[in-house]
Amino acid sequence: MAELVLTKNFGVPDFHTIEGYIRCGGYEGLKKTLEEFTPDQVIEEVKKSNLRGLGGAGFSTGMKWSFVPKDSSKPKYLVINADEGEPGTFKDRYLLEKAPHMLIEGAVIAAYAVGIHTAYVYIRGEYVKPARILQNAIEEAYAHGFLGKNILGKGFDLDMIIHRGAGAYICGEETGLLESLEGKKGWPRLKPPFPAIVGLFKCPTVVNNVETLSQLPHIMKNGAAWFANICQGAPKCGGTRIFSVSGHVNRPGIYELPLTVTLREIIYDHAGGIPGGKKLKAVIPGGSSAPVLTADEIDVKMDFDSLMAAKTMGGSGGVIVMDEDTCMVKALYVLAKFYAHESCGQCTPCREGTGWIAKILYRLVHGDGRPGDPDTLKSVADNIAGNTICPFGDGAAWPVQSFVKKFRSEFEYHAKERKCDVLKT
Amino acid sequence: MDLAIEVIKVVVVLFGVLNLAGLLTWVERKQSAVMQDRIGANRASILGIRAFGLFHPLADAAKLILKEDFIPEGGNKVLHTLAPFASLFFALLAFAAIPFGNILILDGKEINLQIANLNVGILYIFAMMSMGVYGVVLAGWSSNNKYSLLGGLRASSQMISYEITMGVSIMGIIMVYNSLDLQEIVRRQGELLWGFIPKWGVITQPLACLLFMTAIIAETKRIPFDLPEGESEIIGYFTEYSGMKFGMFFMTDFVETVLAAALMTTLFFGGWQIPYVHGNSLTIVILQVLAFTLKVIFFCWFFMLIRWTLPRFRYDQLMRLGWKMMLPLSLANIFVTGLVILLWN
Amino acid sequence: MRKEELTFWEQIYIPQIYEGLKVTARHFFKNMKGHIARLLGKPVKDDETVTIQYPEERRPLSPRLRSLHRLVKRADGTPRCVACMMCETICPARCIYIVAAEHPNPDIEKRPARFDIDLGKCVFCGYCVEACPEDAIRMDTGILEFAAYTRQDMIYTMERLLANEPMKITSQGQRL
Amino acid sequence: MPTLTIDGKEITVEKGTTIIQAAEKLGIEIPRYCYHPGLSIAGNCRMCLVEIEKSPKLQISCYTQAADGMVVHTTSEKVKAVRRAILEFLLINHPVDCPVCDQAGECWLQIYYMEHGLYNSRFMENKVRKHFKATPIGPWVNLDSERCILCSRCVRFTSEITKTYELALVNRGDHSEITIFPGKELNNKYSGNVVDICPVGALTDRDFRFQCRVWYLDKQESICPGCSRGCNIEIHYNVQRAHHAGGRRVLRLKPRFNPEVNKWWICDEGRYGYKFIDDKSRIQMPYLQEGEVLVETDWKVVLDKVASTLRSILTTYGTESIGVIASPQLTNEDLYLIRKLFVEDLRLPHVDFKVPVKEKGYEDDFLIKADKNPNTRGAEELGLGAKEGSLNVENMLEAAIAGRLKALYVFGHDLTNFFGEEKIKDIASRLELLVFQGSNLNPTGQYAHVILPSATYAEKDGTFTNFEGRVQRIYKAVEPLGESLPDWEIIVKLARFMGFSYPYQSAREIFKEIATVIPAFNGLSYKVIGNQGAKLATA
Repeated sequence: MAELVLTKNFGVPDFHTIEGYIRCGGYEGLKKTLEEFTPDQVIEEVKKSNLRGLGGAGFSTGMKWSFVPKDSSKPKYLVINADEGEPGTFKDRYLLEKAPHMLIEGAVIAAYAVGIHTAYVYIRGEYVKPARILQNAIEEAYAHGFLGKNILGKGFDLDMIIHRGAGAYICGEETGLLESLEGKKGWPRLKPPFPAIVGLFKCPTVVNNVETLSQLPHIMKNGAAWFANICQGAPKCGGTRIFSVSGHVNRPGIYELPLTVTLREIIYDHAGGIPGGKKLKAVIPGGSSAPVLTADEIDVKMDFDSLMAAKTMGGSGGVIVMDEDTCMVKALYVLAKFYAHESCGQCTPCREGTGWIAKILYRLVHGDGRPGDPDTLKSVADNIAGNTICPFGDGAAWPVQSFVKKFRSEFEYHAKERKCDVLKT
Repeated sequence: MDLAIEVIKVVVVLFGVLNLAGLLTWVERKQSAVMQDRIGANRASILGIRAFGLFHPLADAAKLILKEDFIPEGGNKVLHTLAPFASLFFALLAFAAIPFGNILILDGKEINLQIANLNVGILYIFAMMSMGVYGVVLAGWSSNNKYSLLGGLRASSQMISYEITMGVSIMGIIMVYNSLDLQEIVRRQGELLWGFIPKWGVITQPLACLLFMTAIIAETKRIPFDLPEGESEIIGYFTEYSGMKFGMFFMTDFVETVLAAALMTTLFFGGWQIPYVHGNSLTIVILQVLAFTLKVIFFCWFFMLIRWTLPRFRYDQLMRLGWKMMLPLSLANIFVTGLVILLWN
Repeated sequence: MRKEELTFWEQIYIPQIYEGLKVTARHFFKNMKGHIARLLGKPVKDDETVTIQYPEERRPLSPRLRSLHRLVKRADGTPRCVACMMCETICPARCIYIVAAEHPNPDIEKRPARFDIDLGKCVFCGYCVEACPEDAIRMDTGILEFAAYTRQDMIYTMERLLANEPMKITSQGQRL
Repeated sequence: MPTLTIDGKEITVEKGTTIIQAAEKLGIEIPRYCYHPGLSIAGNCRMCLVEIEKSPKLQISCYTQAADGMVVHTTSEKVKAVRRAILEFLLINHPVDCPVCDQAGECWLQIYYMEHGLYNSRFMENKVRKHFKATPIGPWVNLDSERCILCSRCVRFTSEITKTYELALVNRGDHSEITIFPGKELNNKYSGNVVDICPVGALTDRDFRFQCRVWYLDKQESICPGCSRGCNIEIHYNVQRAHHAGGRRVLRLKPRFNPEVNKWWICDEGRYGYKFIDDKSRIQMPYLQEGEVLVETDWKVVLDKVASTLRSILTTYGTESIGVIASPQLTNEDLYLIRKLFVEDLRLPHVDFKVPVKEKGYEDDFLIKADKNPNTRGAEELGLGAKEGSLNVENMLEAAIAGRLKALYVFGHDLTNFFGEEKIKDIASRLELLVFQGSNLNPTGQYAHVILPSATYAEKDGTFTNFEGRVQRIYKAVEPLGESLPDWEIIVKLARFMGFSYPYQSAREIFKEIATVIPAFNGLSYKVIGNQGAKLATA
């Protein structure tokens, strides 16, 4: 078993309180940072650590920070993306509930590095308990001088404010999130400019995922080299990440593993394999938007680049496992319904296409298929992918493209025979 | 007594001609229908009796009489009214010289079955027929319509052109039968050639028969020479006529048809002669009158057969035929006839 | 255009006339025989005429025949027409006059307040039927007799057009 | 100044120019729905996607700025395919109710479908029903959400141009729709513009609703006579199918782009201010008062009557006894001939055009001006205002009551509006001659002794001068109604009856003379004015 970084102390009962956190060595990274590093050095250190954004895109965190203009007269903002909406992903929830101070510590380090004095936590509306725990933690941090004016007496100020979302998946997209935070409809913005230049309230803004920020205290405490080393063999990749494993496995849950782990290891070694000894049929490796992998493809390593090479993606690390009794058409219908429901309606292909796909799949699932349906599904998905404002369109199209491609016979059967060949009902 | 006989003859001829002409309007429609696999006029009915459409002439007449009598603005009222009368009048007048039977000897009294026994009967008929041109020209001119006038001119030039052929073609007959008296010509046709062939004009003068028939069709302005009228597509001399005045032109047409048939019969088909039958008794004369009538009816039928078979000539073709073909041929016919007569005797 | 040269016998014309007369005379006698036979109540081998005794007899109408227009009704008897003016626009004779009005049902939105066809102008090209996106105008009434004494009577208003019914076609295509 | 290549053509544009604008300069039209040059960029319709070399994805040309060396393809197979796909997406939930849609014929869904679509529908599902179907959302605008393609132009218009924020987009995904804020209606002064910018039939004009199909309309450029702004407009009129719209000819006005005057916009007051043109109140025949009633007559009789009466008044009472009230509603050409006849040739001192108004008109800082006359500046430049020693309108009426004025010639004004009906009635009874020359009958006209029917601005050629001295052309769209004539023609005829021979055959000839005689108009001609107008030398 590899070294645990984030989840190491999850077993400590009061880890979510500041006492428990400090007892386990918390806020040491922050102290070290503020004492030993200049902001630029922090950025360099993070760059060296090969930390990549763990919200889904996998963009280098240090690079992202370095895009923020240093001489801007406008205030800068840190926005913490805790709008964990991706189906099959629940890692941030654990982090918020078990280790809120780790997030706060990481946020202060990030704010220090970029020169930010206000941080917003955009937390998913449904996360009532995590929000309450985080709020408590923030209050504790203020009380202990880890937030607010003159943090640890080092002359650095940071305010942290929780903003609860209202239940829109699209607000997990960073510009949609910023719009929502500004009080508008959560519609993603046209890019460029990126939030690093024009973000919240038209000011330079850093948007980071909860998990990404939670890694920072460890990097600063143990050094970039240590972090980069955890993940030997996966270039441009550092540390561990938390995989949320769900579906047809014996032990669903979160597993913190280095990125060199393979999908097979996750399913069979960590999550305990398929219940009832059934055969594996398909796995979605990185949250519902990621293209699906068949049982033959699970020897892939779980780092961003290896998954990219396997024509799928690391995404948010949500591993969804499907056994041989799963109807892929029905599975896709569940996903498509979700995307049709969550499409923000701003740009044409996604607004109309997701609804269309869901309607076709509804028919297929309910025994009203037509012979051309698999082709239509693919064609509609092709027409969405790449033509939208934000990545939502791609995320909605990829599962359709990959499901139809890899399990075409099942779709054909539904379309022609108007019934399912997997589900007996 | 003589006067009474003359009046009876006139009445009989007029009755026959006018009725036949009236009937021909029905015949024309029916015959064309039968030729064309149709039924033809059959809907006019009196008390539900249709009588094969025989009431159509009556209906036509009633309609024509009841229609507005129209005289165009600026037209010559007198001449406009006179023209149809002239046409009809001269056509009817021509019948005076046509013999419709042999000299009937009744109670020792000779009754010539011919209204006017003229020794130049044939010339008289031609004179009357040429007078018909007046009706046409007057109608065209008095209508104060340039198209009618052109129609009238067209008609007159056609009639004059064909009158020449007609006159010349008849010369052969006059030479053969050596008479201008129609009764005489008919009587001479009763003779036999070589003792067994009736000496009819068609036998002695076949070419003249053909030429005369062609010319007389042109003269009566019937298809294929109906350029002056051409009711359906050409604007002719009686365009500006309506009501009974139009009816008179219409009637003239049929009277002339009967006249043409009568002339054909008289000049080329033995008139009232029944081959090999001679005599002046009442029975024979009645048979001869019947024969004459049948022959006339046949020719009426034949003219209509032609009318519903042939297409119309173009005007230049009409003129070329008249002047360049028929006139020379008829002149040649006189020459040949003269030569034959000279050699025969 | 080159004229076809006529042969000598053709130029003489007489034999040609004879041929023609032979044909017409043959028809005359054959038909005459038929007529007489019929009159005498004898059986007739071939029909001597092709005449159809209209109006007692009528030709069978093709279902595709373009006859008098009608406006198709909705279930409630109102016209199906939505006054889109397609027929009015396409009409080459400009004989259709439509005035649009609001339909109480917002799903239909538009209805004709006036829909006149001036049959005095109509050329029966059928473009209106082709152009109609609602299948609201058809020319399948089978009505061919619509002569009128006045021009006004030739104008078919919406009420008259709605009153027209489609022709009934039997299996043989015969109009009833 | 980046230089880029679009479809093989090279062009150098200013920095910040978007590809769609650069392409427009080259004459290449990239299809678009949400892009409008007068509004911010939304980039949501995805119709203007183009292929840019070295860019992995297609880019929206309305947002992507031109960069040096960029190579753009707007008609490649990839671009065409994506256009077809976008059109398909836009149409799947569209009701395709073109037959009942007023936009049909000028709808960009139809136009682009014919240009780029032309596929057979693959959509077998039920369409999404939305809340607004043929629903009025304001005094002038009708909303049909099902036809909406959510380009958000209208939302941006109300938030960026009028800043009234009545419209918003609600709901998500294919249930998204435009809506009005609760309790509000789209009733700002410029609401009609959303109909113009709506590329489809979602927002239609209630005033134009079902009046006429757009393909029956002919167009003529003109200037709005509603206020002294002089917004550039197009007159849309139907003379092909007279049975539509109850025989009204002019059916709508549309703004015409003029960057210097009104950009793409026009106010509702101007837009719907055309109705007088085919109104029942139009005077179609000259009228002459006989006894107590006005009787229809012909031009000869009325002009003879006016000319002879004016002449006898002139000889008996002199020039001081006649007042002329010209109108700033008239064109420069009309006013110039009024000046020529009454001021120069008849030497009348009392000529004015300014009739006081009861209350100041509405004015804002965008388009609408308080002065509701299109040609006040022109009348001023032509020197038709009351001068030192001459009577203004108010004084003329006083003089008439006092009996010093014997004849009054009124152009179009309704004097009762400000002075009251009683007063005008009284004046009419005291005057020997009250001439009313106008297009529509008003209370003042009813008291006139002679009524001369004149043409409206839509029925004549001419020019207006707006408040900032911009001279702009109006063109004849429809024929003058009935016997009416353009005002300048009436003056030419009247002058002939008065013994003056004016040689003008057209408004153009008159303007040519104005340009030489009136210094402010120096250097101007119809050619110089063009369709965008030209400023006075003094402006």
